[in-house]
Amino acid sequence: MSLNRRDFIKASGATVGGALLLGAMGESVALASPIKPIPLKKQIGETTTICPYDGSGCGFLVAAENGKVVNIEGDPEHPVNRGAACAKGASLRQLSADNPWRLSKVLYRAPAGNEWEEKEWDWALDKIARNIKTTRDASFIETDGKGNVVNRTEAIANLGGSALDNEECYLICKLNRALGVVYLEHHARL
Amino acid sequence: MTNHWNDIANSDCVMAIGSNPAENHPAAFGHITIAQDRGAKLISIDPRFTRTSAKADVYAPLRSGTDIAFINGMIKYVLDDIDNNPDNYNMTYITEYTNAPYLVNPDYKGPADLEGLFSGYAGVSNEAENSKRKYNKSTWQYQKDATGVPIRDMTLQDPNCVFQLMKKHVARYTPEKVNAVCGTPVATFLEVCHTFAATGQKGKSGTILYAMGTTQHTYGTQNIRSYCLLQLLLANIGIAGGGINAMRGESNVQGSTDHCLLFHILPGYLKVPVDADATLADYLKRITPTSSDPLSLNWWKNTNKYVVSLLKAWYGDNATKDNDFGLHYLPKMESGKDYSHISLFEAMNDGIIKGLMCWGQNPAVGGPNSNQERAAMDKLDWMVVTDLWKTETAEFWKRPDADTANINTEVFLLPAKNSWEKEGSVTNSSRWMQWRYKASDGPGEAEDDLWMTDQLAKRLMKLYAEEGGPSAESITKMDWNYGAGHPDVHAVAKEINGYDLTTGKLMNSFANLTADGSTSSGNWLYCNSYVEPEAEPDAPIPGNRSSRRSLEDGPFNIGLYSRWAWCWPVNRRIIYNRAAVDLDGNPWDEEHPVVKWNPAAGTSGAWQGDVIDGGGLPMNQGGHYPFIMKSDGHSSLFGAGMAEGPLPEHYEPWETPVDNAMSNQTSNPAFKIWHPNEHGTSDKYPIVCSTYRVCEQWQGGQMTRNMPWVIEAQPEAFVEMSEELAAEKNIANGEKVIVESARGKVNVVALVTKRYKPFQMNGKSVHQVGVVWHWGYTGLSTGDSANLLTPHVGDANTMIPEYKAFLVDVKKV
Amino acid sequence: MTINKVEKYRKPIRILHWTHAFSFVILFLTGLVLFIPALGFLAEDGWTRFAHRIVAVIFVVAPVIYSILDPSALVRGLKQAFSWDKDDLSWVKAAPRYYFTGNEKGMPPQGAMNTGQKAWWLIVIIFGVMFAITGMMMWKGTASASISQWLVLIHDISLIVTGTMFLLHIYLVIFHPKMKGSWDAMASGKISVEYAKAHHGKWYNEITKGKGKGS
Amino acid sequence: MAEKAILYDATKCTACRGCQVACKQWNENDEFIPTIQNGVNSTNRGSYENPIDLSPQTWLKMRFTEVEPSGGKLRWLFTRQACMHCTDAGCVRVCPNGSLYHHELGFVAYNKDTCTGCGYCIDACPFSVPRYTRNIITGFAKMDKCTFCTSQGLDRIAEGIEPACVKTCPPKALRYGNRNDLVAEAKSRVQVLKLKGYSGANLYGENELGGLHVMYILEDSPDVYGLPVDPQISGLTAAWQNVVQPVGWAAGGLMVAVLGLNWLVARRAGVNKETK
Repeated sequence: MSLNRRDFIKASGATVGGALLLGAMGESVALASPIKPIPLKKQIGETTTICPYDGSGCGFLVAAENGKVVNIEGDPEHPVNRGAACAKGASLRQLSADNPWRLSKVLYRAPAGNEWEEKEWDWALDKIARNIKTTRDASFIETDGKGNVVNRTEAIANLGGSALDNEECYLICKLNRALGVVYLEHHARL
Repeated sequence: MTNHWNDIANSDCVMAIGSNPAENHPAAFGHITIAQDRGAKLISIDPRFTRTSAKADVYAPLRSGTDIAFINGMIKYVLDDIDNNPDNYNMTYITEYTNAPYLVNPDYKGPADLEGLFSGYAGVSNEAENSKRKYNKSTWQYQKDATGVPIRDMTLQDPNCVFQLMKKHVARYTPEKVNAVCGTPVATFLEVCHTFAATGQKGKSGTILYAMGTTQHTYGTQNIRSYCLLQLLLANIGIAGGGINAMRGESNVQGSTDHCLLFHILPGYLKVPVDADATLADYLKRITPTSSDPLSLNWWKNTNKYVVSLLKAWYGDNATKDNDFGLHYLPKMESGKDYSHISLFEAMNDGIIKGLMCWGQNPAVGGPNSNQERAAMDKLDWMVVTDLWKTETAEFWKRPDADTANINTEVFLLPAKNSWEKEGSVTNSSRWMQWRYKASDGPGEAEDDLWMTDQLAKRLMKLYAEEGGPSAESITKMDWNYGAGHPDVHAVAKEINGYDLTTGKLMNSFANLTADGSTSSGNWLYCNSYVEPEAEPDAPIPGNRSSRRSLEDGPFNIGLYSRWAWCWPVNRRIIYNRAAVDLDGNPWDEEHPVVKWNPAAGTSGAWQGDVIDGGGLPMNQGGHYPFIMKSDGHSSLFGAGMAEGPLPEHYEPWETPVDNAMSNQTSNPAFKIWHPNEHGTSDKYPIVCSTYRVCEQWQGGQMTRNMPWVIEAQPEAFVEMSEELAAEKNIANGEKVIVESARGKVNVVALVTKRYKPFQMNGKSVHQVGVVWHWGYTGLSTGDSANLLTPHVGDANTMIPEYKAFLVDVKKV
Repeated sequence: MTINKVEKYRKPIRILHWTHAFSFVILFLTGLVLFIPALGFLAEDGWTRFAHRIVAVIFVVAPVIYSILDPSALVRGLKQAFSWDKDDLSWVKAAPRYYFTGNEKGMPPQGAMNTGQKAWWLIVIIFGVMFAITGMMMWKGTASASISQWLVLIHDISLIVTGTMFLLHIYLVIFHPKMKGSWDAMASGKISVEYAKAHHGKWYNEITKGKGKGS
Repeated sequence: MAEKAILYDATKCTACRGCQVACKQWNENDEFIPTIQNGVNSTNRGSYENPIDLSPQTWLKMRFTEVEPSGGKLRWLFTRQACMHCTDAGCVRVCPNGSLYHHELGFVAYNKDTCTGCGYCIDACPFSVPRYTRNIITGFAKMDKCTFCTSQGLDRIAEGIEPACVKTCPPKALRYGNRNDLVAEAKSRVQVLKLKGYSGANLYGENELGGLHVMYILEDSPDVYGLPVDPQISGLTAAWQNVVQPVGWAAGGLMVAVLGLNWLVARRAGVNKETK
């Protein structure tokens, strides 16, 4: 796995070079110095996944070493794409944790703030839960003008997410409805 | 999708309208190529010559927003041809499987009689007052016999039957009118008609592939209906290689819709309760369709079972018969009030909405009239965004014209994991639910949204248990047990599938769900997806059918791949497949049978092939009507449920450079107008504009605009325009220009191309341009979003915003 | 010993010669690795190309500096290179016999440079300029593919001509028994009177006529 | 061993550019693009065609051409621009040390580690494919071009896997296989296209330059796609190997021979040493 490409070629190059000096001076055509095959330095992939882009649902294979993605390409068995990938699909590796623009820390912007501040999860989740409760309780409509029990809040809205997994969508829906959220929308409306 | 990706290869004619599969569903386009190799024709109908058009056998340009005129013209061609060559069409299908023979109330009148309106309109032509922009639909109803069963004329000759009404309706859409409305040359239009109508023959199939070019109009739903009508007349629904197929633009927009992150429905497309639903019984009565016809299966009659099972999944033991299974824990929306995307942002702008949670969505780029939507966010007290990136939405307070110091919104930006850094399932356009695994680590402290939701729920449950609050029980009584640490995604998936609460075993089918509280199912459509291990032992995750990877072609070798992943409902790969056979249960297309009645099988015959829609016997043996999800069992050529009319009628977009060539009613009489003052007129904005995507970028761009490889391939926002327009405006290819609408303006690169041509409509020339909308002000590649231009108007039925046809002007910088 | 010597080359010109000679040798060898496939491996990683460039600068700049410091020498040198007369023709006719057998018959008296040296000097000027021009253009690297191929071709032809003549030059001064004195001329700057009389008769006469001693 | 090749069917290609990116992905041409104030150093020039040209980081790019004969139908033609892997390869002819060489399966493989950076191949390629980045002062340079996915440690061919571009192609416009089979297949496809009305359909690369290992099925003349109709090794490229080098050897050899002879003859003749 850790076979270093340059070291390998340096070693073999020296041998080839020596041989040339000794024996090949008179030949009219240069000896080719083809590269010596070494095993693939990255796996094609072992974990199947489904493309996060459009709704085709193409299959991909993710290869990771020590939790780090080294290669992603189409899953040749997948009936939709048979190993194929468009420009976006082919670029999936740049979506991995190595992309320096990926978020890796909770960020917080205080009211009127100019910049993001890094925060801890616990702090943020507690504060969000508190915000939700404050807004919900202040705006909650238990019964409407006609006396109907309606148990809703119109002060909290929820958007997203077609990019999420089914299980996530389901729980977000469950939680929001339990909170009384009626402004519940996502990409499908757009 | 009624059908699925692989099935496109079975088609004899593929019509891409309102879609651009080569660019927006590129990997799935391979199935179109296979069909073409088999001799199938590809028709591309688009205002602009796209990469799909480049591969098409027939390309027809049409002005943005004129699909209905075009398709009605095709329907007229088909109906005329049926008169002349009935043998070329499947008349049995039309009379037996659709509502063509249904008799409509004789008082019904259509646009041919009423200058573009249907009978029952509350206002007058071009009514401006929102409260009057609606119909009383009483004249649109069927004539019924004494038992309440609709009356049919199987000869299709009665002047009040749907078939004749439709004929009268479309008679006005002559090829010349189509040209006058759409700008499509008559010869090209007729070539499309002739090519696609050839699929009306028994044994031939044609499919319509559509996407947002169809839906994102003030009459988007009617656009789809016009396709349905055409496909039903050509007997193309239910068969292999047929169908009308909505190609979804996001990996799980199908699944997120199935789980109903939408204001008007609960998981499984169950209508949400409203204020007047005082009891469960009231609620069920309101939302459950009925049918008096014993031959109509009316599947939605099971609504009560699905509702109760959902409530059991959400509130567990706290959902009892005595408390209406916890129905009243849920919010009830105000009757008739719209809470959709546009309304949501209007409410935010009005200061009603104080807090916003945004899960991987980027409305600051993707929302219509996004200048206004961005400004509305200033009024929030707090906002939570979960994403992989710093999106425009999360950084709305950093937008170019933001008054940052006076924006008092607290913003929490939570780092999320991407799709292979966590485990769970997604559902593609084909309705295939496919399991994904964790393959690598996320960056730093990134977490998945499941964990975040679980954490918030746990903290809120604790807060409400400790401190109480209005309807605290809605939260504290939830059945929320997915583990103490990281939530177990399999537990969630199983809850969605549902349990037999008596035995504790996973349900195997929604057919067995009950309304007495003895079963649970978080989403009845997904019941059958995650079963007991012994019911699906060979799956990589035993019991989890979405993890299946068998490459068996499936029954009849038509590429169903029935044992690859899992597909709702109950693994039925082609829905409405009852329509794929004749009355005896024999397939119309022997070469590509979807299902088939085998009288020799079992004791008294059985269905073979795909999972049959609804079971039972063939119709000739007393079986039910084929369209089981319709209350009357027949597919609707005439749709009384629509807001703006039971038949699709051409209206101009809200902003249009021309008068409506079909009637005096300029635009859809039933959609809501939010800001009449933001209406652009053609004297100031003479050019039609559409927004769209390209293959190399994605949606609001938050994903791809941080990915150097694709940025390199498509680096900047651009506006495509014809050489003729560029010459008029003295614009050179590659230079920066300003595109301006009544809402805003964008500064983008001019891409001057032969692929746009001015539309010649009955002598009038109209220019159209197109702007890609992927860009915004954050990320590695920045630029103006085309949605600065789009209006806050939406479809009359669904409120999908109008993104595809509005007016602009183009200027040199 | 010193009494009978005359100064043939002054110090600056000797410095120029050796600078140029060494740089040529290095350029020749580092260029050869691209010309002889079997030596190609030596060019891997581009060190020979780097060396070629550094030395090329010396090769071009050295004569330029010299010319700037002593423009009259440039004029004199160019005049010499392009002054040909009947004696040169006679030299060419007689030279083979002389160099193979030592028979001086027909060898006309020569100036400061004999005809052969003059020819070499002319080649150095012409192809030196060619090397410099094509080399600089290749270095700049903005020429079109076909022009660029012409540049390589001209550079290569220059290599062949100068390289071949360089072999001759080296041979004569190092190995040819009759020419050993020319080594001294460039090494110490002085040659014996006898050598001067025999090989550069005209020149010797010129310098003795005027001043009695070499300048 | 049977020669391998890639067959590119331009009539099926949708220019999704999966190949353009997959090539970078597999071959690790994945340097993050330098940014100008967080914007990307790449601009739209009024075309879908980006980046502008092949580069050491871009071994394969799609070319877009709009063609509209007067009175005829508009067509949008897509072409692949990458190494054509010629049998008579100009780059192989001029490569001074065999860094470019013919793989035993026929295509032009490349050993980047031994590349001297001379750039001769760049001038010698009839398709203008190889690119290098060069330090203008030192001249340090490495050429880059498509290696048919045989780069060291990234050799898909040796593993029995098709090249990355071929694998990723959704409409299967790219095929990989035995060259003879692909030629036969392509010919029948050309016939099909002719029957469909593309009278100008042709197979490009069957015989060009001794046979290319990347062949194109085109619906029109190659020049419409921006390809040379009759690609040739230029006289200068041929001259370098066939004339200049032999002449050089001959001239040098002749001189050595003459001098050697002189040395022998002069010694035998007893030419006097010069008296000092």
